[in-house]
Amino acid sequence: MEKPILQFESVTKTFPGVIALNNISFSVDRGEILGICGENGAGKSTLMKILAGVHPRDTYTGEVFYEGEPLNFSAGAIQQAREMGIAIVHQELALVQQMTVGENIFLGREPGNKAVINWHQLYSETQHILDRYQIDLPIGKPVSTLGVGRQQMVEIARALSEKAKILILDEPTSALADQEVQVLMRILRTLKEQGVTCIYISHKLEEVFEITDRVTVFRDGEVVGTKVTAETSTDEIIAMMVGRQMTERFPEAKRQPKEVVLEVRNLSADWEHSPGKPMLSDISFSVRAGEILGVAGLMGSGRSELVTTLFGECGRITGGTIRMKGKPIKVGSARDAMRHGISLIPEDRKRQGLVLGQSILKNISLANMDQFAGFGSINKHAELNASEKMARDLSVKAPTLHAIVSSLSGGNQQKVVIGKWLMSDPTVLILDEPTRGIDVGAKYEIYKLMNKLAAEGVAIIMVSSELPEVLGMSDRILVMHEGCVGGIVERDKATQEKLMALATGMTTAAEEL
Amino acid sequence: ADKPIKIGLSISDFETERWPVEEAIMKKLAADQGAELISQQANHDPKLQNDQIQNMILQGVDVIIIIAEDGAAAASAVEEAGRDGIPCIAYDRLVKSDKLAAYISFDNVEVGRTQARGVLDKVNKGNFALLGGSPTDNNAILFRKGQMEVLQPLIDKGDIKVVADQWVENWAPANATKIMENILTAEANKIDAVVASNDGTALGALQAMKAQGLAGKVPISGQDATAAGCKSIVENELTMTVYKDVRLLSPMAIDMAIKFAKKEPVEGLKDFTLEELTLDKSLSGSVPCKFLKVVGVNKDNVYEEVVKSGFQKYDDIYKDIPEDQRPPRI
Amino acid sequence: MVSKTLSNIIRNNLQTYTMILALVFIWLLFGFMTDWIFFSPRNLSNLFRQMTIVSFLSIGMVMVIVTGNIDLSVGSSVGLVSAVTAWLQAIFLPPLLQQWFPGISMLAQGTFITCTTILFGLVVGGLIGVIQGWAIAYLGIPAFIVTLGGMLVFRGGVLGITQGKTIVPIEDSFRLIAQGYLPNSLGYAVGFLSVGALFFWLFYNRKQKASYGITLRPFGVDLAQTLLFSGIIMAFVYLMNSYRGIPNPVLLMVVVALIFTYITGNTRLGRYAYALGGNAEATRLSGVNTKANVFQVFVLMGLLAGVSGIVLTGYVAAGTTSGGVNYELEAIAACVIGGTSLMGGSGSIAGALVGSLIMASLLNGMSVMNMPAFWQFIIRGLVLVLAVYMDVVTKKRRG
Amino acid sequence: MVSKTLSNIIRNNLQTYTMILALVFIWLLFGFMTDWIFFSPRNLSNLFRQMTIVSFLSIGMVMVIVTGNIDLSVGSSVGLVSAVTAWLQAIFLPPLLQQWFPGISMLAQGTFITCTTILFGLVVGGLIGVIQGWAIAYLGIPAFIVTLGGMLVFRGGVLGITQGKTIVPIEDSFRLIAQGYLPNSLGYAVGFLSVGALFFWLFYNRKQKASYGITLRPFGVDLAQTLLFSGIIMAFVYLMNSYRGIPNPVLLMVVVALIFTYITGNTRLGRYAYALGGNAEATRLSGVNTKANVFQVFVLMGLLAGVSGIVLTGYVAAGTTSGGVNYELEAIAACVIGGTSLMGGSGSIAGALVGSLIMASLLNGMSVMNMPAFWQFIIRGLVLVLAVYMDVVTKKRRG
Ligand SMILES: Nc1ncnc2c1ncn2[C@@H]1O[C@H](COP(=O)(O)OP(=O)(O)OP(=O)(O)O)[C@@H](O)[C@H]1O
Ligand SMILES: Nc1ncnc2c1ncn2[C@@H]1O[C@H](COP(=O)(O)OP(=O)(O)OP(=O)(O)O)[C@@H](O)[C@H]1O
Ligand SMILES: O[C@@H]1[C@@H](O)[C@H](O)OC[C@H]1O
Ligand SMILES: [Mg+2]
Ligand SMILES: [Mg+2]
Repeated sequence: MEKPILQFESVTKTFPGVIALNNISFSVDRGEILGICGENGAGKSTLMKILAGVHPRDTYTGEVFYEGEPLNFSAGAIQQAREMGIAIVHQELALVQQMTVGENIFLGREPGNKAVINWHQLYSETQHILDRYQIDLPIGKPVSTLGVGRQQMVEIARALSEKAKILILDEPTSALADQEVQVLMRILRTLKEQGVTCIYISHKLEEVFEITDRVTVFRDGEVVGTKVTAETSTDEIIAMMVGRQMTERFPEAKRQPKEVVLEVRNLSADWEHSPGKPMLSDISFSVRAGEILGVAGLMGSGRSELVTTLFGECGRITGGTIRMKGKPIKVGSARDAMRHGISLIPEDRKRQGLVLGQSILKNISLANMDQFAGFGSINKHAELNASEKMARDLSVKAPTLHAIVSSLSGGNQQKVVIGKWLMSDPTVLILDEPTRGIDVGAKYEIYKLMNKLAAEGVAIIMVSSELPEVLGMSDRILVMHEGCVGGIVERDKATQEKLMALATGMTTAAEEL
Repeated sequence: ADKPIKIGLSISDFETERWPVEEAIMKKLAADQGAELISQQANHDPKLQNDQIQNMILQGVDVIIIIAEDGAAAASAVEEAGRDGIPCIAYDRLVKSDKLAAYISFDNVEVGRTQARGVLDKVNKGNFALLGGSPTDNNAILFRKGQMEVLQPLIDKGDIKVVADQWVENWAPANATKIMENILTAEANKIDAVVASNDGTALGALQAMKAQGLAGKVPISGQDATAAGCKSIVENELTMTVYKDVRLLSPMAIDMAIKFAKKEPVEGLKDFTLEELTLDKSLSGSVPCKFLKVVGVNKDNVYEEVVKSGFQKYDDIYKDIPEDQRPPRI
Repeated sequence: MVSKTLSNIIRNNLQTYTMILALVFIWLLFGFMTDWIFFSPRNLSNLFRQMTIVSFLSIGMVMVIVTGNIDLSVGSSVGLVSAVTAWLQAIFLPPLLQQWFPGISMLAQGTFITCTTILFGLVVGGLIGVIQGWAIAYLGIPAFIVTLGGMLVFRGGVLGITQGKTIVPIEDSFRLIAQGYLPNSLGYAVGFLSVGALFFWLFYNRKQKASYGITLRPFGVDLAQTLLFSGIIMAFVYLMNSYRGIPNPVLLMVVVALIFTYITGNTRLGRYAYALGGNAEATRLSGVNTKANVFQVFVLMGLLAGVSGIVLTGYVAAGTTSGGVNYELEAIAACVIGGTSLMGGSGSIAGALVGSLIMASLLNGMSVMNMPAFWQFIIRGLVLVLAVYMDVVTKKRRG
Repeated sequence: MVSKTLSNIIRNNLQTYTMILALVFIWLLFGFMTDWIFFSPRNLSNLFRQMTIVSFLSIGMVMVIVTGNIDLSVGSSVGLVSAVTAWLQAIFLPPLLQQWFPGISMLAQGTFITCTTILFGLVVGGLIGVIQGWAIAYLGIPAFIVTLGGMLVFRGGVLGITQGKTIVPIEDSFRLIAQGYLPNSLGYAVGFLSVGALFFWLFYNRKQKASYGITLRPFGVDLAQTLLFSGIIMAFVYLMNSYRGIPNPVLLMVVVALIFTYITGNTRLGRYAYALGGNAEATRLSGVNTKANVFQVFVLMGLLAGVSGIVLTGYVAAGTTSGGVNYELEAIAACVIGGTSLMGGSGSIAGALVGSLIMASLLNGMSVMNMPAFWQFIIRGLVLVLAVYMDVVTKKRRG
């Protein structure tokens, strides 16, 4: 057998107060697609950052062999990793918003000589790569004009352009809708045929099973084991990840929706700064107390716009009404919305959800000062008490409530965001991509929580790009299509195919399904 | 020929109390003689001052009066004016150019001497503190030069000891207060006299002295005979100020300007070489000059020199003095 | 146990401690170079008094910077307030009073003028804050620009009001604000009251915590801390009383600092400012009226510029054209030396005060040492950079 | 088709256009208020000459701000370079030359001194950049602090060198840098050469694009653009020649601006600066040596401060103690008016020049109008805020 392209031997990496990787040993075979699964904070991204030269050689112990040679990156060796044929798509978007798609794809290795960049070559090569992998992106537009999903495609295109020997994808699909995921799967298969090795990190087990050859599972910074994909099952992987058996992906719940609380009728809105350019048109739907309304749709179909408009933070309403328990309301800001009992857990936790440099405590209480502060002064004891309870309920993993949020793993950060808006005790809770980048165990917790809230009579709107999640959790599903309602489907009549048909605007086809 | 004469007045800054006052005087004088005076202040920026002089040339002024921020830097502006045949008068501060039509001033070194003498009148031995002007102002150096001419012999004799020698950034009174507080602390109040360089900084220093009960006991000098300074003199705090009768300098400037503009001869000017004026051997050429006397003013002659001549208003100066102790109104 | 908690406290405040260490080092150096005159009660009294005017500004500046903004206009604002307050009492009010209440006693007139002037000074400061805050928060113009513009506009205002002349006289009662001292007995009373308050707080806080079921720190630690602070307070009062008593402006500064420490730590206004500086969008989405918050912070800054301007007028007993020039840079430098991050989101009032004290000590020490002007500039610049470099290094160490 | 592409171009540069519009408005106003003296070739020649010194600084400042940093020291750096260059030619070099080459001709001596001095001025500027850049990039001290410290240190240096006295005389050949004019014939030659280059570029660029298979804009659009620029160039040369010819410093400014436009648009150094300012982390993860980039940008800024200082010495024909004071604020204001974002990541050289021109026009126009000093301050402040407000509003519209 050929020697493995990559081999980890007893790799240990610690951060102050945390052992991120503990004595990790495993190997990656040439030409295979290796999946890596593990709960939030298991150490997956940390290991990949070692490979990419982000954590240099002297910051960890153990040895990593690449093509039989030990890796020996010094500080600032990111370029070196790249030259050796290691390409990586980081978990968090790493794009320069003001720069064009082309510039981002070639950032740091632009064609040209030592000093001067050859723009013509850069753009023609960009176009070439996009054409080859059939990715549709506007090469000359600033990245800031793209939605999160398409930005993620830019990241992927960047990694593809590197002609790498080994490609590492750290949760590449967390912001992608089904269609784009399929594009990515197709690309990966092509690459595999060309002999490129790939490490694929994802919390979406369906994808892992679809594409990988083997799966390595991490838990608490250690390798639990490696399985050949064809010889294992989702349940087994999940059990390895969470350390116990989990038979159900979605918790069972019997829900009895009660009266209508939120009713939207003929809502239309324009883009905030481009009056006359419609963003949403003629949207009507309602949500009942104790009900979960799923919102599905393709990337860019306007799901986030819809819910943030309800939350008063997007667009300019041009027509229609929003009623809360029958009374028409006006929402001009998040403040208004929260006063009317609407809370929104936003989709981009780093940008919209958290003050990363502050403690868990201050993040959780930020949206709920009314509960702790009268006219001016904050009752810190009450604040601490209530936040502690919330963190416990959500089982946030952290040494203390005073830990800075940026030091938490993605999943735990998401829990903090959820805790913050749960504490505001909403009548209508909107969750935009609530489980993005979250491990199965934590997802299950969040689903349970949603069920519990619904049972307590909260009306829930959940926007999600993961169809299984939408199908698994919703009572009814609203499908968005180009800023309009493509259709609203009851759960028992819904199938993946039908939702896809509605999302792509094939209404008649959908009716036949 | 009917067009009224247009005089340009370029001022270094408006933070020095003298300049806005003199601007007003000159404006009025010019108007009285049927001439128009336009003025600009350069905010302590020599480049900006040159720019402003350029802009005046453009407005068709017939003659320019310059209060230079920087005597050397303004020279190129004078030359530029010369190219357009516009005569320039250096006012108070020398512009180092032989293209000058005239330089009229008080003797700045004499100002320094007068300040030192005024203080020595009260105390002629002991610990002296020197409070220079802005370290970036050329005149401040000249004042210091004059002060030292008078003090040096006594220093050499050992009668006087200079225990502190500091400069006040921007001529700012608040800085002077702080510096004086620190000097008094460092010397445990054993200061016998203060030679300060103008009224603003002297009054700032007096705040610190007042807090130590030294105001009025320790002599301190000033300059410019400002209203605030003269008021302080009659209240027995400031010892002396140097009265430079700008009401002589200003009319002279305007008269001269108008004569230059009409191409009439100007009398009373005496040529000095630039080398004489600046003590700098590298400068050649000469400038027609006229110097005015400066007068040391203290409590004894303030009424006579400053108030009676109308330089400062009676009420401004005596407003806090009980009626019975005031000199008679004019 | 006790020692562990203490070492935790120390670690968390390392930044402030680093700067305090730097301060001690600077002081010792100056002490050594000035035959220990630097440490005489009289000089320390001067030093604290000299630092006050910029300190008011740096206190406000901390909040401004924490929200991710900056205020370049404070120097000019101080100048404007100073000019207005001088103009009011020297030129505007006296004839008015004489006209309305002919024969009013000197004392009554003085008191009335002083009070009115203080009020107006604050109003002018507040207005400056309102206008700039409104442009920044509601019109969305970057603070850098609004306040750079403000700097020019207010400087123009100063010139317009003073017409280039120094404005005097200043009322005696008004001068007391900056030049007066608390009688020794009153000083001690203030000291004892503060110590009393500290002890009350010690017990009250522990009781409160207990009632919310929060685990308490060992009593010994809390007590040690309280005793330490009490000691510092009494030593300070003693020191000041060995000269002439606590200077009025120093007392004012301490009170203002306490108020603002409370605001930053215990009110919504403060909490929101920090959150906003950390992540404005997330804060807005949490239902916080971020615009109002920025606005309020600038109004507070304006009021503090008002206080600073009033104290300046009292200090030099005149309104001058050059009042306040460059104070904005000193205030900002003080904040940054004291650990305020220019990126927003972090900073403390205590730190800013230590920063102000360092800057003031340099000026004071060098002038007591009678150092040539150009060296003073150079050393101030180098120390500023060095102080922050130390901070950068220790922060890195901590990880 | 053509019109659509044109309207696209216009939309993408709306910001710069807004400011050009503001400029035109200000000019018309001044023209009207000054009996059109403002538009005389002589005044326009003055105006462009007056703007140069700050323009060099704002060109460098764009790059500094784009990386998300700031440089508060440039004013003092200019002062220092100016003092050093004056000291060299007035005090240091002449005796040295006389000693080494006794009997050297005046002309040879002058030329040698001028060249040496220029070189040294650039070296001093560069060194300033190296030291500050190193502290910022490699020691990790915030730029605000390093350059604030630098401001004090260099100001101290100026005082130390000049001892408070102005340094003269300046060589005649050195003065030409700032005070000379290009002979009319040479001026026209420069104009025609530039137009030729524009046309060459038009065809070369289209050929290049085609060879890489990039879709070309319609020839008409490209041609129209080239013709427009050619027209502007020739009109400018004609205008300048109607007075005394193109002023040397203006030509120098144009050349420097072109070089830096090229650097910002077409070199790694430039692009990485933008990337870094937009998202430092992402740029680092892309393997860019971000520290080296920041360092280089500050070195360039230092060199430009050197150029500016040299021109200043030639301009006022002296080394003065107060040279350069406050230029940092003017340079920053020019950048921001010209659309540079203080958050980093965006800004253009062309914009900064327009910004400089607006600021210079205000100063020039108001002084030609002969406006009282305090109004000048107020109006400059208001215009600054207003200009940026216009920008904020139009940006919002575009979304
Ligand atoms: N820069 C850092 N400083 C401190 N702790 C860190 C840092 N980066 C990661 N950690 C910690 O290391 C552990 C592993 O983090 P890592 O990001 O590798 O997890 P992950 O497996 O990728 O999780 P997720 O699925 O949520 O992305 C976590 O406990 C995290 O808090
Ligand atoms: N300010 C704007 N003006 C015009 N178009 C915009 C603006 N902002 C976003 N868009 C476009 O609107 C579309 C909808 O955006 P978005 O991707 O947020 O929708 P979504 O349904 O929530 O999808 P996602 O799953 O990515 O969140 C995208 O094509 C985006 O490029
Ligand atoms: O009169 C003085 C003037 O000559 C000097 O230049 O600046 C300070 C003034 O007091
Ligand atoms: Mg991860
Ligand atoms: Mg979305």
